[in-house]
Amino acid sequence: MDAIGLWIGAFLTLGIMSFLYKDNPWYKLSESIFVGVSAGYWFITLFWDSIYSKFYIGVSQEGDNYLYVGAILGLMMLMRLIPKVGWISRWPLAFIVGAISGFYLINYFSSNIMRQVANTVMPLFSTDYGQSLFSASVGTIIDNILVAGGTFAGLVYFFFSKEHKGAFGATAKVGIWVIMVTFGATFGYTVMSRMSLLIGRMDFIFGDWLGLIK
Amino acid sequence: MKRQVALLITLFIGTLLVVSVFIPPMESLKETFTLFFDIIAVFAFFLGGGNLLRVHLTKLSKRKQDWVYSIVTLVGFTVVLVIGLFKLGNPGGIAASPTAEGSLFQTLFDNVLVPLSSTMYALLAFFVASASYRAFRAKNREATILLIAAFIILLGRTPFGMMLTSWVPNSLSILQIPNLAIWIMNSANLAGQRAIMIGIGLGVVSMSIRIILGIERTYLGEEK
Amino acid sequence: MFTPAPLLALSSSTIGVSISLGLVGLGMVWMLIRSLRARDVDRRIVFLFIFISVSAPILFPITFSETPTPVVKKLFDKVESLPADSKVLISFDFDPAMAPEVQPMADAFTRHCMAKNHKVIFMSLWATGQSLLNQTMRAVLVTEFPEKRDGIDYVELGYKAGNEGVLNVIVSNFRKMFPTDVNSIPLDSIEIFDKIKSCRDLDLIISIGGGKPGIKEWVLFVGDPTKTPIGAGVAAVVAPQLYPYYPKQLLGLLGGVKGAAEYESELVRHYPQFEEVDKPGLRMMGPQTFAHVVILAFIVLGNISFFVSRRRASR
Amino acid sequence: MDDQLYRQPVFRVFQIFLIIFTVLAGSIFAQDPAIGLTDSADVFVPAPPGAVKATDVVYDQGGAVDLEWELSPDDDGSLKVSGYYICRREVGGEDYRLVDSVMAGVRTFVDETVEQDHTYQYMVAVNGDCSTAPSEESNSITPDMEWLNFGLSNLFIIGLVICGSVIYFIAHAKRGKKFFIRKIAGLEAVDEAIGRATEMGRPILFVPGILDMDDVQTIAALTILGRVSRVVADYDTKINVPVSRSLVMTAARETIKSSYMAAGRPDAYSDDMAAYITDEQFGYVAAVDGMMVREKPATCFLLGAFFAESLILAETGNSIGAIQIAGTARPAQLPFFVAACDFTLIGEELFAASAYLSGEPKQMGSLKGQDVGKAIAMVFIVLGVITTTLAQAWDIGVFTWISDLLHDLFQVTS
Repeated sequence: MDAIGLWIGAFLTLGIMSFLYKDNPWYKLSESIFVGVSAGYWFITLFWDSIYSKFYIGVSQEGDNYLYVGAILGLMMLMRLIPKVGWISRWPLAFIVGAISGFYLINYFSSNIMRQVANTVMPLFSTDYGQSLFSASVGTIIDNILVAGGTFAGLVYFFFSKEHKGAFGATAKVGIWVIMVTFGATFGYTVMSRMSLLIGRMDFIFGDWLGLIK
Repeated sequence: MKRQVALLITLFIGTLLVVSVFIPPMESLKETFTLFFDIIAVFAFFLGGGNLLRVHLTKLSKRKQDWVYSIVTLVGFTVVLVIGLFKLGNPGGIAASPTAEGSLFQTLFDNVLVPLSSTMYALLAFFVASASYRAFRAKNREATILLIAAFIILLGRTPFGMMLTSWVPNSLSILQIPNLAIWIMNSANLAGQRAIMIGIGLGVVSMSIRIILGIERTYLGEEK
Repeated sequence: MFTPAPLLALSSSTIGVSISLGLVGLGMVWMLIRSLRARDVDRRIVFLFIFISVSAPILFPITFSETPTPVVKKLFDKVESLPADSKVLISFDFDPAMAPEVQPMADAFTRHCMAKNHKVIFMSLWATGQSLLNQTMRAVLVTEFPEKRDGIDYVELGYKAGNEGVLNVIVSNFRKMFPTDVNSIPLDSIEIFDKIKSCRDLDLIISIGGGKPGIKEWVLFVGDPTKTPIGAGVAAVVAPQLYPYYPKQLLGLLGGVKGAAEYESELVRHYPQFEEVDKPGLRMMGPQTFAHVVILAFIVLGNISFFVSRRRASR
Repeated sequence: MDDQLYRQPVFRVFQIFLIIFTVLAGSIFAQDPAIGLTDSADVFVPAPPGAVKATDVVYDQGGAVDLEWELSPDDDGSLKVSGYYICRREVGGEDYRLVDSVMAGVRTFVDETVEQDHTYQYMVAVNGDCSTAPSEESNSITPDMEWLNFGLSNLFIIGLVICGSVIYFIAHAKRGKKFFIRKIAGLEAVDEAIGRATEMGRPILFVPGILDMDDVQTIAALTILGRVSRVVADYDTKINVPVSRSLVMTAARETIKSSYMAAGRPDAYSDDMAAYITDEQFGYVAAVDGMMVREKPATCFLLGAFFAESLILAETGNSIGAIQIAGTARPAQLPFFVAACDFTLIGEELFAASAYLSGEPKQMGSLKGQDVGKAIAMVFIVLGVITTTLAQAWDIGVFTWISDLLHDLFQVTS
């Protein structure tokens, strides 16, 4: 069984890789297998997990009857299949969008705005809030100034309602530079993880499959 | 009218969730909605999966280009569904979790999906290379900054970064490329990250408000 | 950071490497000439280079030694300093695609916790994390620590759907989300959970992942409200965006293979018994380095051809 | 030095042994009070811990009590105290029952097993049960539920200010006030990009990210899809929206359909425009990649939540020479879009896009509003940094006061 699995794995791996050269039947085959199997896999996982474990068990054993509301909304969704009452599927949609908007409004507010501002409000000459003056090394002090200034400039860049001209424009320019450094850094940092994935596959091909690595 | 109801639902639920944060008795509301969402999502799959079948069956019946591959997709899809729903070849039988060790379902995952998805992911390594060859060119000041930052970080991730600058005295160790790389990650990178994060926060807040107030309603249909 | 000294601690036959590197080198020269003529090369050639520079060091291994960066050291020291029997939760929030990069971390964490006799709770927020969790269990726990008993030294809660939802619940009550462990043994009859009601009762949470839900969610929904220390092992790609959380909201961070390699070498330094076990992190650093050099070369070449062509244009 | 000793494996073993012993001892004598009472000389009984203070955990559903006590004098790390055993009783009810225990050296505990509106008393004992060296009884406490979480009042206030400003400017715009909004390159290019596809007679590819409707970025992507498909409908171009979630498919169809109706061409709409592929991230990517190289779209929109696939899609799109307009709020993926696409909407711009494209004054107003929010944040940052620094330099009351105020203002407790 394992041997077969191994060969299937190798076949599919090379199939996907072949796309790098150009689109071809081998890739198309792997692709269609991928789509079909994965779609099924996800449905099954979701089904057992949400409908069975959460809904069925919840209703039948824990007696969480409120879960029926979810089911009803789900059924409303299916109403699309009947053209006459299809419009009703908008209600669960409205429900979801509303819920998510409300949820994220607060969530992003506290995590992305409040907390980040709080983290930026730092004494420039100390390692942390409440630390004694000049507890920080020169390097840290420079960092503090850079971070505070950079954050400020970055925010200026995002201003929509003001023309980027004059001093304001200059700050905005600095802002986009800071952001570009961020991007460059992220990119450079990422290369490593991308490579490791390829290495993982090569390990599989050379090691597990061809057995070239002892 | 139908649409008014929808907008009211959005308004009501949205406000409710915002308020609930400040009212301890309503704390569990979030969980409830998460549960609801998961359930709805599964129902919705009948539409999605149904559409998948429809698309490929029509392709098949109309003998459109590449119809052969549609067969593969259809077979794969149905086979997995059957195996998963009736838990065929699952040592634990119908009671066990579908992903139980040694179940046919799990084997399928390990031997088909794992290689496929990890290979697809691995393609990135190649694309990263082609992108850095093609796109990392000092076309303008922004591009140059991006390029330099990336270059330093990359160098810092290799032993050569250290070798190239090992002559730098330790008093100036910050100029040694690996330290420089870490420094960039912690200072400029941090600033950029924060600016972006705060910006995103405001973007989300403002969009959510637009949606809750029903000003943004494209997703609900704009019949006039 | 690297120490140049043991840089060329070559393990096995260097010939293969040197040949393939020779190839890459020659290719580079050829590309350089093209670039000087301002002629870009087809992306497939770029692909080929990457392929060679990665597979060569795999076939003929080379390893470098690592010294941990502070952000890694901090997490290691935390695990090291916790008293025995501390309760550590390790969450496998990743999928096979991410596995080559982060699974080594998972294994390292597991080894470390087991060596320190911590009580470990395994779970996953990703449907696909379950089988990878089983892998670590099989490869590390069962084989290397046969004496450790399920339910007493460790427990496997497995996967629960619901993303942040799961966290929203377990932050106040495990049993509500996980009435039983993965083998459907009720939590109340599992020794480890005698003293655990919610995430508040944990001494350390380690989330391994790189997507959503992942570290960010753990920090926002669990770490911040409960003040439980959170450590993370992530794909290098997400590490930068987690820096804003370090060190205040995030105790420590392993970024990519390098992070894994650093943790592994630190682990071996403290626990020589792990000298022999496979250390994929360290093993992968060889190909990593070569690939990086090649990419650096590409950036340079790309710019050469760009400037040459621009000069041509201006003429 | 002590640290060194502490690390000795021998010491470890000894220590573990000692813990096991004490716990065993404790439990044995618990079972058999006779022995426990008679010769306690054999078993060292540590001094009891000091007074226990019980306080209700505020801003909860009334399900928790905070406990705090003074350590037993014998708890000096010498392991004479193996741990503290929290005991609870309902006033006027049963006698003390063991609730939970904590390690030695711990002086606080949160009891989350209490019920609202019952009155409890606590005491803390050591080594195994409620009878070994118990502390004095605590004050009686009745956990109750608060109706408002004042712990978040700062969140509430700032939230009110910023959301308020957004709403204010929306209302302001309703009354016909026009606001200047700077050009956003990526969005200026939308019409042109669609036009290009029309001329070339090639389709348009719109990828709304890979997350489900429970992510704001997906919703943002759909709002943009609304605007885009409106233009597409006018130009009468072909648009493909492959999605990786069923719900998103439904929503996308709803969106496109309505745009076509708004454009007065419902006949031209077909459900095939938005098709579900698979939930699996890379399965979806594989399919979309295939689509790209086979159908050769002239324009690709990559908007929404993207993960690793961002670059795979962007590079493939680039290799077929498509104009690419990308955008996401995931900082980790932005660099790849910036590198490989023609235009990139960075974070906030993604959420602003649909408002910008709509051109409706109300929507523009909201943008103005969020700018005000930004201004507020910036003012706080500057003010905060300055005052905190000064407060540290010279301890001048007013600075300290302001900096502390700001600090508390932005600290989010839960």
